[in-house]
Amino acid sequence: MKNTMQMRFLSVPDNVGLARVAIAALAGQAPFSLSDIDEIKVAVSEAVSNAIIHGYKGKPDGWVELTGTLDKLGLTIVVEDFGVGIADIEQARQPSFSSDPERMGLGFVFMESFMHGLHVESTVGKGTRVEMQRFATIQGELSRDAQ
Amino acid sequence: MKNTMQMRFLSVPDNVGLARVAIAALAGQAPFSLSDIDEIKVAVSEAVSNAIIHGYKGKPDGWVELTGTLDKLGLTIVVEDFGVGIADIEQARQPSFSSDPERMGLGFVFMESFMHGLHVESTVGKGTRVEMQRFATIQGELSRDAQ
Amino acid sequence: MTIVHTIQGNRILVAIHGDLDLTTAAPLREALDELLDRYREKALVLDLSEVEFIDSSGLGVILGRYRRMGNRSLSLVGVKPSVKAVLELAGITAIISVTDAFKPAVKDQHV
Amino acid sequence: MTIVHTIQGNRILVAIHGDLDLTTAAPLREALDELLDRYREKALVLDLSEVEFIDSSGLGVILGRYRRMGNRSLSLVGVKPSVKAVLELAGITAIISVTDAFKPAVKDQHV
Ligand SMILES: Nc1ncnc2c1ncn2[C@@H]1O[C@H](COP(=O)(O)OP(=O)(O)O)[C@@H](O)[C@H]1O
Ligand SMILES: Nc1ncnc2c1ncn2[C@@H]1O[C@H](COP(=O)(O)OP(=O)(O)O)[C@@H](O)[C@H]1O
Repeated sequence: MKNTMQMRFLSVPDNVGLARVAIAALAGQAPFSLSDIDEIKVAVSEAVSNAIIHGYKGKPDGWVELTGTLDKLGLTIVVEDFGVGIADIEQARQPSFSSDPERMGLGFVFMESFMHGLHVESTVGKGTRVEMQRFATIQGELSRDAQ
Repeated sequence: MKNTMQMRFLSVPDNVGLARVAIAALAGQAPFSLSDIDEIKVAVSEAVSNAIIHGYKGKPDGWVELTGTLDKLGLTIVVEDFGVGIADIEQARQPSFSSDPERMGLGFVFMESFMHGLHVESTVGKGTRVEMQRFATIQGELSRDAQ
Repeated sequence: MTIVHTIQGNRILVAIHGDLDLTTAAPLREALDELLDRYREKALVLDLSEVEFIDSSGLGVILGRYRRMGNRSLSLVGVKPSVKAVLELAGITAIISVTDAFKPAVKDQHV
Repeated sequence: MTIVHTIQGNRILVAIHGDLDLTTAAPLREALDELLDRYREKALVLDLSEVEFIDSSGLGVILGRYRRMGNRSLSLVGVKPSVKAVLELAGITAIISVTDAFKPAVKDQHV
């Protein structure tokens, strides 16, 4: 079940959907349920949307990098942009905080709720890197392990 | 409609499906019909399968690179591996030629039939690069162009 | 995404087909605002039975319409489990009426 | 991919669900060969109505079974247009009986 996919694409809104299907196909190789995969898709969608809207302020010529790694624990996803960066990460992660009055400030909340670990690094003027993990549920392996 | 996606993944069979859904999602951003997209998926599937089976001889630790570029003409796909390479490309492209008695030798035939252009470069011991194009059909633009 | 609207008495029924995300947020917002402006007295019902995916960009459009509508009623029908999970996490089910996709058939009861 | 087989008189009906490609070629080949060995006299019918995708790796499995079966009959039913296009390009429709997915309803004719 070990697998790695690395992807980069331009910061255009259509690529949010592209990122979702790629991660869903990768997650489909591991023992995730369909509803697990639905939740993982929301988290990826939020991180990639943030890179496009906030990181590159909607300009379509930035690169967004997406990495998905499967191992026996589950799936690790990294979304990275080389845009404006975040000055105050703690504030940015607060529920309902958004620098854009039109938006809801729920992106980081969704990433946190739907994944099992969220780590954000950012440097103003350099870019932002979001790493998220989702553990796979493996059942009924105990007796075999015990032999 | 200009867009670019670059992807790399390990040479495991499951990633053939991953490559297909990613390219299908990209192609879905351009004016391709569903049956166009079905044909594009077959071509990608053949090229990525070849990289895994032939390029890396089934070993799961090679990198396969997949690039998709949309422009106003259509979609260009590049599949590259860094495996054994092809000694005689002309022979390899013949219908029914396969170095593997279990296989049908139809991969290149499908790529050629389902795409509008196929270009293969390879160096023995270095790897193989397959470039394919599919033109989008744009209708009813004539009168506007004529103004 | 495709949007089909039907006027039914005092409500505007809008059937949405496709994912509600960053790509579709702007066209959806425009289409709904145009309808809300054209039919100034009517309630809005969004039929989400052909929506498989929603994220915070899509939610933002729905919540934005809710705020804009003041005391006109907004409701969501045909909501799939994957969409419901997102609505619930955002607390939207507490303020907007939400009807699930496949309601179990209720047998006729002869009381 | 999932495979469900049913014995119907002198034929083995195998319903396949999923994409037929490099990933599924080996397990499909093994499952079909096991059935062909177990029921040595029966014909094989592959129901592809739940197969959306096939490439040359998947085709190779079907053609390989055809060769292996000698004069036992092999046929494909429920073939979708996307799968049919690939079968036709490979010339398989000339040697194996193929029935399409949605056949137009034929009206009863009282001759
Ligand atoms: N990739 C990024 N680059 C720059 N700023 C970001 C990025 N991601 C998030 N932010 C900042 O964090 C804030 C909160 O993000 P989020 O919780 O996703 O809500 P929203 O996208 O609705 O604003 C954003 O408004 C933005 O200011
Ligand atoms: N990426 C590759 N690396 C090395 N050899 C290749 C590659 N792609 C194709 N070939 C060679 O070309 C032959 C023909 O390929 P193809 O037409 O796809 O048929 P098949 O995959 O059924 O053998 C293969 O059998 C192999 O010898």
